[in-house]
Amino acid sequence: MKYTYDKENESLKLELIEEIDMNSCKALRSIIDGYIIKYNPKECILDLNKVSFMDSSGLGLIMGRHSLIKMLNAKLTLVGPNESIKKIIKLSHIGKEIRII
Amino acid sequence: MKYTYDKENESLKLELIEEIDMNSCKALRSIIDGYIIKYNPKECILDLNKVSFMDSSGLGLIMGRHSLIKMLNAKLTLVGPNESIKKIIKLSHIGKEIRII
Amino acid sequence: MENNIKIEIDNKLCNVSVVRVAITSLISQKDVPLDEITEIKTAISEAVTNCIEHAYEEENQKVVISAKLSTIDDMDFLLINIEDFGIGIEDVDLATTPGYTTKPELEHAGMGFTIMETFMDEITIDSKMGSGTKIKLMKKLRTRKVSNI
Amino acid sequence: MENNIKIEIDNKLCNVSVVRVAITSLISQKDVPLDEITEIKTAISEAVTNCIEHAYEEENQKVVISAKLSTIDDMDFLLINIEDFGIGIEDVDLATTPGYTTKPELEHAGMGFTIMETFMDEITIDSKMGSGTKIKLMKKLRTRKVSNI
Ligand SMILES: Nc1ncnc2c1ncn2[C@@H]1O[C@H](COP(=O)(O)OP(=O)(O)O)[C@@H](O)[C@H]1O
Ligand SMILES: Nc1ncnc2c1ncn2[C@@H]1O[C@H](COP(=O)(O)OP(=O)(O)O)[C@@H](O)[C@H]1O
Repeated sequence: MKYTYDKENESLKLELIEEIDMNSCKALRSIIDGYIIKYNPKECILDLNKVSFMDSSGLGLIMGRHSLIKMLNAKLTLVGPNESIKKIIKLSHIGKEIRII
Repeated sequence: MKYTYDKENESLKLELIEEIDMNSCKALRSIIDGYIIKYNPKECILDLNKVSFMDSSGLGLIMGRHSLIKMLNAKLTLVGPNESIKKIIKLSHIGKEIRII
Repeated sequence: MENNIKIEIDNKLCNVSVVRVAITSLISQKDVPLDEITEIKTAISEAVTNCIEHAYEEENQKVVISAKLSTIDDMDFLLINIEDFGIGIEDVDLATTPGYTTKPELEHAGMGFTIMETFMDEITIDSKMGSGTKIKLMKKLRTRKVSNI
Repeated sequence: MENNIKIEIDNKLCNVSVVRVAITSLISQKDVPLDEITEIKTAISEAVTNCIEHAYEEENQKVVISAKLSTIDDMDFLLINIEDFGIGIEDVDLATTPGYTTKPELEHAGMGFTIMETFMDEITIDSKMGSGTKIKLMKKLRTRKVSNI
């Protein structure tokens, strides 16, 4: 996973790739949390531009990170979800709580 | 199928793409023969650079075009087969009769 | 005209993507728009993942997916059955409530059925406690027709 | 450790690529070199195409492919059975002769069995006139092992 930490803005950007399903989620979860805990950023940006497929397990992944990030008084931003992923996110309540660009 | 006809050398180049199996062969065969019959070239070049997969049906396709081209007193050249395709061609007797670049 | 495919997998999460690529390859025989393919893949992914995550306690159990692509009067339909032989669903109404999940600790979003309903035209759930669950999904494909002009 | 997948297809040539992608997806669970994946795909393509081209006269007949990926003592093996319930092969020795084909008019190269033998480690042909043909293919995978250094 590519990551960029912007010191000035205290923002951490993580670039997810390929398919997010229940199988890949388990590994993704601990890697993402590892970065968040290491940098304790004010903002965490999940870049979904390269994610071609995501099902509801990805929703669970995002919701879980959202909870963690809220506890750390930071905010979560999603960048570049494709149309089907956008639809899925909007189906759930986090669609209203998270900034999507 | 992309094709280029070089008038000066009377050579016809056909660029095959993607997967060559028994399913795609049936259409490929008549298109290739259509070009050959239209241009009646001295040399026919089959460009395999973009072919990621070919099984023995492709071998049948090449053998069939080889016979047609021989009858027309022209020659057949294969360009850019990947390693597995090269292996397949070499297994058959046309491996010795056709120029492979 | 119809075309049938049946896939039987072991209940391992790594096999969900095998099912996805196979069904994608099947649908690609028709000229279906990419976003529709993605949505169908997502619905199937939900149903198969559910069988693996919820139906069984043990390994080496089976999930069976059968797909039928059929053309009736110039319209293309995709019918998919996803079946397990596991514990079954006690309360289907509750299970299909958006956000309801029995595995929140594993970060399940509880949105599987909601996504299947949203992305497919029809869903039927047939479940018996102790003997398994069968999900039927149906979608009329937005096949691009070759115009004759 | 093992993983099993079974695919049942209608005898249509367009389904051969469905089988290829599914088996490729299965093998990709192991870190197998691309050229080896291509060779396995080719061998399977030959066997499945044969069932569709030679076994049946009628449509709506079945071809069954089952694949087992198994790890024994750190070695990975792929076992694939391809089975039809068609006419069977009269003379297996003749059929496996390089260049022999009963369909030269359809530009069959007669190299299917030769390619299966070349690209796999083992092939077994089990055919009975009137009841069908079962091909077993085996390959030890050149899996890249994660080094511990
Ligand atoms: N095949 C199944 N076998 C048994 N229980 C199931 C099955 N599919 C779904 N369920 C039950 O229905 C609930 C809701 O399913 P779903 O909407 O897909 O959400 P999730 O999978 O995220 O929990 C699951 O938490 C589970 O309790
Ligand atoms: N599944 C099958 N059922 C019946 N006959 C078969 C089957 N597979 C192969 N054969 C016979 O064996 C011959 C040789 O097969 P093969 O080496 O694959 O060459 P090809 O398919 O190009 O003819 C075929 O032409 C056919 O007569």
